[in-house]
Amino acid sequence: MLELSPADWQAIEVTLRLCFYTTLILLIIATPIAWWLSSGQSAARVAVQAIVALPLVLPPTVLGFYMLIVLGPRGVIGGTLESFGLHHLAFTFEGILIASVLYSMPFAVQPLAEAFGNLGRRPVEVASSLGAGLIDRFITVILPLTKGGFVVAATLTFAHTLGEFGVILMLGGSIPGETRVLSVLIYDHAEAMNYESAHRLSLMLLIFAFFTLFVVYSLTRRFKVAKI
Amino acid sequence: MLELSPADWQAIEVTLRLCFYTTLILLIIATPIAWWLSSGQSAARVAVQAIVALPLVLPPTVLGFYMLIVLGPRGVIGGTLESFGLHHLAFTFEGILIASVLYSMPFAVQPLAEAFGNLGRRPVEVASSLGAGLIDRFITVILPLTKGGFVVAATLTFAHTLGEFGVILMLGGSIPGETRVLSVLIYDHAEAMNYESAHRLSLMLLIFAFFTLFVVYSLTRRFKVAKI
Amino acid sequence: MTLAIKARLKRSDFELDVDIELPLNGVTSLFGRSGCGKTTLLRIMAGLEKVRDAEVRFGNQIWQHGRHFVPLHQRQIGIVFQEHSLLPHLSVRGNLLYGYKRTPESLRRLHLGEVTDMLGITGLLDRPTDRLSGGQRQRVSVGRALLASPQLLLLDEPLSALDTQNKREIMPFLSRLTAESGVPIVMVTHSPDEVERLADRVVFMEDGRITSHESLQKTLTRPDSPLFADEGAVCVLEGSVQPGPNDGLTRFGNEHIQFLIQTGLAPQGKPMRLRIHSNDVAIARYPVEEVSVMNQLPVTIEQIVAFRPGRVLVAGKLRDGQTLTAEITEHSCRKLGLENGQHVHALIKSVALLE
Amino acid sequence: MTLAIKARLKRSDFELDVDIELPLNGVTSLFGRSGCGKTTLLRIMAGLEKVRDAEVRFGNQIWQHGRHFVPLHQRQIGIVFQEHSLLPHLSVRGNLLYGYKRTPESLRRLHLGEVTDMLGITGLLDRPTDRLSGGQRQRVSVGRALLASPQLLLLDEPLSALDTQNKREIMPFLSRLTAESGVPIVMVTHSPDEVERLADRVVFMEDGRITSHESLQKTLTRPDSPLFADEGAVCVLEGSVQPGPNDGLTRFGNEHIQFLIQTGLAPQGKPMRLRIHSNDVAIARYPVEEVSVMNQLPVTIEQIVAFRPGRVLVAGKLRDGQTLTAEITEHSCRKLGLENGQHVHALIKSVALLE
Amino acid sequence: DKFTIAAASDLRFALDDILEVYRHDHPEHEIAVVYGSSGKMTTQIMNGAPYDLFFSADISFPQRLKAEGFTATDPAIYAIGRIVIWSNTLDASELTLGELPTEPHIRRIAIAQPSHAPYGLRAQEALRATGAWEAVQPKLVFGENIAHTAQMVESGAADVGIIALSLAKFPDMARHPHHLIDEKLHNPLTQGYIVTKRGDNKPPVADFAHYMETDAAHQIMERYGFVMPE
Ligand SMILES: Nc1ncnc2c1ncn2[C@@H]1O[C@H](COP(=O)(O)OP(=O)(O)OP(=O)(O)O)[C@@H](O)[C@H]1O
Ligand SMILES: Nc1ncnc2c1ncn2[C@@H]1O[C@H](COP(=O)(O)OP(=O)(O)OP(=O)(O)O)[C@@H](O)[C@H]1O
Ligand code: MOO
Ligand SMILES: [Mg+2]
Ligand SMILES: [Mg+2]
Repeated sequence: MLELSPADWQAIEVTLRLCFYTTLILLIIATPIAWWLSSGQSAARVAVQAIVALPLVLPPTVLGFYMLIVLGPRGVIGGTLESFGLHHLAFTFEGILIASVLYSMPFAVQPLAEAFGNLGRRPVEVASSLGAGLIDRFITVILPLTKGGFVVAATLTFAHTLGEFGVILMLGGSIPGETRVLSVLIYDHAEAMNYESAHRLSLMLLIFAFFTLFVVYSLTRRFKVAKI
Repeated sequence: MLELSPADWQAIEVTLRLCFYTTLILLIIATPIAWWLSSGQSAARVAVQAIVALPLVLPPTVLGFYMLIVLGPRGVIGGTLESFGLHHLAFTFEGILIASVLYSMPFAVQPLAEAFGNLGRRPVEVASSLGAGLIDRFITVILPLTKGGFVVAATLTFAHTLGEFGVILMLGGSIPGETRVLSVLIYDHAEAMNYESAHRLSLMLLIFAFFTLFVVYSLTRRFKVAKI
Repeated sequence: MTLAIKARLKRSDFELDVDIELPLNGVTSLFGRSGCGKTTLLRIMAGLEKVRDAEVRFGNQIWQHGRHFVPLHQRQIGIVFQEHSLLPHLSVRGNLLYGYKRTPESLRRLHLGEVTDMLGITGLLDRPTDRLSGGQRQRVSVGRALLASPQLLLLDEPLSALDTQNKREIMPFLSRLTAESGVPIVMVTHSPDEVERLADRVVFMEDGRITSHESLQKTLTRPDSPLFADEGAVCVLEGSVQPGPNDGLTRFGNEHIQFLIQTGLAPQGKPMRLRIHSNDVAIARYPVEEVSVMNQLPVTIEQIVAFRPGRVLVAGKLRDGQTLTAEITEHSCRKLGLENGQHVHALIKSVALLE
Repeated sequence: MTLAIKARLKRSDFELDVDIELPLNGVTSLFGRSGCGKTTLLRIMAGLEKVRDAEVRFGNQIWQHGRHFVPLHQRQIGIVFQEHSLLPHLSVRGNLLYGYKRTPESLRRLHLGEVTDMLGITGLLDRPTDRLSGGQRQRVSVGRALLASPQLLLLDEPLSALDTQNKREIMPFLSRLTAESGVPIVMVTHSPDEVERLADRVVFMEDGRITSHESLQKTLTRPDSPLFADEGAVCVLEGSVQPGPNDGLTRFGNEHIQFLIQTGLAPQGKPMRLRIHSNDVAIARYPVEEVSVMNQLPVTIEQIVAFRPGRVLVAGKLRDGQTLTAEITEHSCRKLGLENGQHVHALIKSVALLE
Repeated sequence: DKFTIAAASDLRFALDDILEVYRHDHPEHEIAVVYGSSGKMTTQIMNGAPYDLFFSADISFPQRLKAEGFTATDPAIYAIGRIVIWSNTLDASELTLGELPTEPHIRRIAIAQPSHAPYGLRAQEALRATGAWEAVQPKLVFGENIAHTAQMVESGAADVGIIALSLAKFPDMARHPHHLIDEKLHNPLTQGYIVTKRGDNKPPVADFAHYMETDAAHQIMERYGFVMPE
């Protein structure tokens, strides 16, 4: 039942690669942004928070459309790249990766900012008094105490990217091995009335997802930090 | 510049209605689920948490495809409805609403569960000792203390629904005034090379979104609960 | 009418096993070393610690028995938690009134103004709770519990972050509260001073068990009372302020014994207690002249027990039958040749009138 | 070498204005009523309260001056916060070792075993911090700060949740620590007892201002010291344990004055301090016979000041020039006809040897 | 050698069959196909999509690409398409366009999005020509492209659809009868293709373009109901 075609495997590989890189990049980018957002009350912060959240309210097709315009051969970025003899980014893996990062930004930033905001200043003060510098504090105190926020941010980002369809349809097309991700492929299978493939792929995805999530949640629960 | 066609306005109206109801329904459903999830460590909870998170990992096209099958005239739900003389739910507003609720479930449940989990038992104990019953406690203590989580849950849900494309493409059928939401409309405009309409609509959406978010975040910041 | 608790609880390194009945009046002090289970016991009373098969009865209300369980919000218990527990989303006023608003008007015994004045927090009412000092927070917690007009107060070291002056204002208020409205108080404290001033009875805990449960009177005179691991023995004499001389002094006692104490400490006629540290009592074979010690009372030695190394506690019966104890060195005891039945004079350097 | 702080800070209802230099040795006690700014002052020393234009200097290290600011983690300050501050994601051991691990091996003065033994928390090392009692948590905080081997210790009511016995074990340890390794300690406390036992000097605060800053000696003998709003005056005499009689007693003092104290309290020859509550001292015109009071010393009255209503403080010079104060009633003073220059006898009922 | 074909969705089954044969004959060529609506493909090509060949459902799209300079060849007609009424639940052969608005069993009628799918546009024209367009409005649902439209009907969610004949002839769908719509009711579906700039000077691309004009290819196309150009 679970014999997938090479095209299916290729799509799975592209999808996982996309989700993995997006999540990785976003956690790195979102952490300082979220920290800054949660560490004050200024109007600038509110504005940045709203800007960061914009991809939330833009339909993915809009985002994809404008990314296509910007990253494509005639766009600001794509055009510049072309003028340096490089390839523009529309319909490339790098292109959909950039779009994914933008698209999922709020899903990483918001839970992190919320987690940082709930942290309070005491743990950081304690760690400082015990000689821990900025990075040390971050790794040994902030990170473990906001782990829940990171798990939420990472799972939501990963998932939101996995479920990305509109953006990729616009910007990525459906180039096998490059931009044909699972969501596009399954759509394609359904459209081709290739129901058996669609079912097979979906079922596999479902089982895989359930076990992954089960393991992730078991682990994070096990190490849950208790509060009074 | 911002003169939109009646079709555009109609799509905006459908979109906002969909987002509003989805958010409302989800906050009501997600709150007890999140509370239960965050109030223990059992394997059952982990399993439910993983199940609730499943829509995260399903590409929207998969979800839309199966929802179409289930809600359509030959599906379990649609078929049952038909046998009672009712209309099946494929290509209806109710249909995409149900799908949206399922689709955005984790985006409401996860931040709430995280917020509840961070609450600690002390505030509830204090409120109980001061005579507050279950619902009273929820409204006067838990809700204000987890407000951040609710804001994150609500904005992510609203946004995720606004950005819904794959599910609605599969299940909605692009019926004006019923299931043609903004993301689908802008996609149509763009594919028809109707760029001016697409730009207009996107720009309006962007401005509207920015101001809404700015106001929401200003308000929630103002009332932020301080932690030590 | 008693508060009866019967519970067993096992934790990795700790086992609690209590079976106790406390009278439903006055102040019961829970005294014991850090980690002995005081907080846990209070939490069981409140129904916050889930313990199977525990029995908790408050007067004729059954709070916990078998599967019957009254949740905390129906028990009308005011709690001051050991650690900072203000609701962070409410202002000081919001915290103070949280329970007050939920108390039927007819049951409200205290009102905002009087409580905040007594606690010295009237100026803080509109502050958010994160802008308070440690002691201010603690006072707000106390005020909040009081304003809920509960039928039982559980106080877990409620005065630990307060300065002496604050304590001196709050303690009489609590005494009066329990005396006038009959609300029983169970209070955890590490301060013998607080026990002496407030408690009517003391429950001593050790390692999860109750080692003794006795009246303050008894505790104060018992030479080996854990209360005085540090301070030494104390005895408490009962009497009232009598019409006395002038000169800044007042008489205290009864028809048989008389102390000179400072004027103005208490209204005349009201029964009061005098606390005397045994350490402040010296024994003389004969009355001593030309000395600044004002109070010299004849006593008959009843008992001489070894106390701390090198010291003995001499218990002497006063003329009215009350017992006064003096802590003196073995050396002096031997030198003076003290023995049971001997008539001697107790020289009392200082006394404290307990409210 | 001093710790110098100069800062002004304005809050809605509160203004702090301090300019103080503290010697970098021994224990400095910060004493003042709840809300007077003690915690705020400690936070300024630590660099945790952002105050513009503040100046903080530690010996020859400039910690804050103009735009120059050394962050807390480079200041090597051990802090015990007023409220529960354990890192919740670490076990007790993890908390204790957090600072220890970050201290270069050569600077480590204390090690896990000795600290946990002293604090009585050795059995708790593997516990998560939410499974501790209030006092256990406080002890872990103290241990954590000590194990970081800081160059300055800021302790904000570090013993408030502890029982007397625990305090008695921890206080000498702190004294020894500062004496042996020279780490200065700034400690907030509301307990006069802790001040007397630990402090070398006391800083009194009131409403954000420092009202006085003096040696413990001075504070103890000053009749109006805020320390004794409650306890009354105390004086401290210096001397050392002398070869003495037997019989469970030892001589303490110097060539001119001699007290009899209990044997075994201190090693012979080491300079020590004797604390005497003025309340425990009586005055007699002539030596008193046949009384259990062992210590009677001749003194010359230097000063008689009104103290509390109805009471006077009589300061008498001992033969070695040290001052002993007796708190007696005005009544007795008048009756005995005490006046300056008079030779009388001080009867000292009890003394305490300070570690 | 690798190349990518963008094709209108009405070619989904026909082109797959042709490619199967072609791949068998030319195993050295690695060919990827992407299906979608003609409008979408055109937009993508204008924005740099890596397609070498584009088979549109309507020649107007290749013409537009030519005009804007994205093509290496002139648009060439490769087939004429037809539209049909098809249903999974009803006997579509009995249905006419005029009955669609009134037939009580028909609650949902699927057509492709006229704005970017030529098959949708032709369906609209045909409905207009029969005067049923206004009346049929409340029943219409729109597919993103013609294959999506067919899938909507196939799943039963829409009761009937106006789809490409080429899709209705796909064996799985051919089990149900269809009603061929009179070609006079709409403009002809003149299907044209071009080689893009990207596909220029790639021998395999030119080779496959030629193959489409061979009898072997024509036979398959005709099997799917396409009319071959003269
Ligand atoms: N974050 C804050 N914002 C505004 N005012 C504050 C803040 N923290 C404390 N205060 C006020 O500043 C004053 C000094 O507070 P501080 O915490 O220094 O007092 P403290 O001397 O430590 O008192 P305590 O003995 O009760 O702990 C208090 O009146 C308090 O109400
Ligand atoms: N949640 C918990 N899980 C396991 N053990 C606990 C928990 N809370 C407390 N303990 C342990 O139970 C014992 C009793 O704790 P409790 O808090 O009742 O002590 P306490 O008498 O209030 O002490 P303190 O005076 O220090 O507050 C202690 O040994 C403590 O370590
Ligand atoms: O271009 Mo199409 O084949 O009508 O969707
Ligand atoms: Mg406790
Ligand atoms: Mg403080």
